[in-house]
Amino acid sequence: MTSAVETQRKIAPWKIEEVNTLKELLKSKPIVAIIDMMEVPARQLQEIRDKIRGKMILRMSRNSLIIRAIQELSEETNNPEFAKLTDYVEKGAAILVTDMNPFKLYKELEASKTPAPIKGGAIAPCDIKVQKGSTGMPPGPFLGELKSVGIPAAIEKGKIAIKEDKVVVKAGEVVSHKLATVLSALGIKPIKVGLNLLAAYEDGIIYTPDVLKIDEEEFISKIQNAYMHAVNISVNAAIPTKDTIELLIQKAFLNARAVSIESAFLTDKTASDIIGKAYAQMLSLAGKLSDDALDDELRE
Amino acid sequence: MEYVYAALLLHAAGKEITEDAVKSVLSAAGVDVDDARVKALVAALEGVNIDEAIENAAMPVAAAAPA
Amino acid sequence: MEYVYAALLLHAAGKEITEDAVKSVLSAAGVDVDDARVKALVAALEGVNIDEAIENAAMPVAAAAPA
Amino acid sequence: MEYVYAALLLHAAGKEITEDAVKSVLSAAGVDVDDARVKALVAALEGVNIDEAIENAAMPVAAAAPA
Amino acid sequence: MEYVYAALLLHAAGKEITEDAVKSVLSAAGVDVDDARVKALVAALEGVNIDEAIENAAMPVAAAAPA
Amino acid sequence: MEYVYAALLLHAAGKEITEDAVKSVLSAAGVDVDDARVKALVAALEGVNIDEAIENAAMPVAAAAPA
Amino acid sequence: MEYVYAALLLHAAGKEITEDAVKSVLSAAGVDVDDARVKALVAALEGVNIDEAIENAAMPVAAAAPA
Repeated sequence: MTSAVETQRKIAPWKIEEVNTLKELLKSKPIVAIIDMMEVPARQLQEIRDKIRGKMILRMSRNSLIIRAIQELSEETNNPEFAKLTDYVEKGAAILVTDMNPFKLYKELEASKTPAPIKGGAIAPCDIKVQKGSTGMPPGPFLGELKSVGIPAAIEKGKIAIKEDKVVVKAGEVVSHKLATVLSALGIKPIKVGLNLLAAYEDGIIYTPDVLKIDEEEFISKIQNAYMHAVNISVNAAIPTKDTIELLIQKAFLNARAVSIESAFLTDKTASDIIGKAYAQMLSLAGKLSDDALDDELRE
Repeated sequence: MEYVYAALLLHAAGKEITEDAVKSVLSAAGVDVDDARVKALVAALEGVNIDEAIENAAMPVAAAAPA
Repeated sequence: MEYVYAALLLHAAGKEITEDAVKSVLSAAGVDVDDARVKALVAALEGVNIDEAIENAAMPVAAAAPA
Repeated sequence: MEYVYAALLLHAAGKEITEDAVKSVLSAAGVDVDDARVKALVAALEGVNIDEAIENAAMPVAAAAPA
Repeated sequence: MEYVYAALLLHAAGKEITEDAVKSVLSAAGVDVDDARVKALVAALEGVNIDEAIENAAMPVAAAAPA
Repeated sequence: MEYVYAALLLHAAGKEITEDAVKSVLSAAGVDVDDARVKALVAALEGVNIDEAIENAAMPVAAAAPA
Repeated sequence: MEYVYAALLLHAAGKEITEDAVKSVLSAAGVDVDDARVKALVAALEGVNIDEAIENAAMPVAAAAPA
């Protein structure tokens, strides 16, 4: 938002150029995303850039300039929805434009993230655990450090070893700086870093991570439930379909079989079952009697 | 099994399972009806709770045959 | 389920499962026959081996592999 | 099941399962014998190999409690 | 086994399982009755819950393997 | 199964399952609608508690304890 | 569940599950279509094979706990 004061101040040429460059970028592809790059170490960033080359264009810039570019473009194209992207510009923001739909984009960005150590002061995204066993480190001050963060440790076979599996911090809790150092020294990388999607715009709609996150397992489960519902009602309501006609026949048959056996009304298909049932009942009763009441055959 | 199906048909249709009803149904199917069998069917079904029997009808499943 | 019972009744009696046959049986049972349902059932049964279907119901199905 | 028990009793005793035999046994047990049911039973048992049916039943399987 | 069937038969018929009753049934079946066995049977049945025994009877899992 | 899914869709959407509604949905899906099948579907569902019908397992299975 | 039913309807009818197809079907069912949800559905299907999911669906039976 430009105030009256700002417009009177002279704006540095490079800034104007940057805003124009950004605007061109924003116009160039149908999907525009705001990315947070603050967490990414340089080497990893290069790896990620290699992965996404050709599929997306990423440009870091000052948040204020990004916001200005978005607003100006929104006004120029009379697209107020687009301007809402500015709500998501924060931290180490960058603009990403691509042809990929927001869901695919989210999936790819998540897939390009790599494990990294957690920093002191950060919130644990999940329970972080250390495992029992040797740390491989020779005896030294590290032993004390482990103990000072509550990890039971001792010297075993000449190396510092952790005595038992332990959850050192629970999801949602803050990781202390001391703990972060220890975890890092242990080679524990509990978080994933990479390009963090803050919001994506496509065709008048803004998508946020919660909407874009597709839980495939849950989805498969839903499909299976829907299918089961269809099969169930098809058979229960006797709605014949190609997929369920056999099941329907079987159910009708099994019902008839059950009634036949229950009523001891012998039919060609159930005579054996009924005889078998009577025999089994006889055996069961015989099993409760003492030997002298039984004949030789039954005594076994 | 046609005698039993006749009974279940009547039951599903909410009709009483009488000898006449069963005979009608079987004749309509072109069956050469054995009156004694119809009688036996109706007698055997007396006191049988068909809905319960059907509810307990299950597909037999055997644990995989032991090696 | 009465429509299915009617069809299986005819099958058990060795008769052909035609729309007319099914209608006869159901009418004899006092059912207010829905022609569309008869049609749909008879059509769905075309090409289906009822005996096989029934055999598969009677055979024990192997449960998941033993531990 | 009393009609079936009567038949299996005769079978276990090595006697022929005739309508008269079944009637005798049932009457002796004080059952109000339904001739049609006896007839149907004996007719249904014709051609059934009782020993085979018993052998197949001899596989011990615990009754399953429905979930 | 015929002795046990006799007991089941009387039970199914709702009759008391006495030595005389069992002897009647077995005689009617043409069995050469062993009085001592009948005595032992009736004694052994005292306190036995026949309905429970019947309910816990192992059910045949499937129809005998189709031909 | 598309006819059944059409019905389930309407039900999930809180709409009445009428012949017209089903036809609309199927046509929108590009299906060459068979009017008789639609009729049969709607008739079969009359009076049926759909929520119950979709949850009740089509076929209960009695697992046998391993031998 | 209506979005999933719509997808399965199209699948059962042998039609491609596109955003437009899903929207059509849902609109015809009187659903107030959420475009983002349609997109999410189609995107999710990119990684999921419906036939496989269905094949791995539990047998259309409810297994009863073995004794």
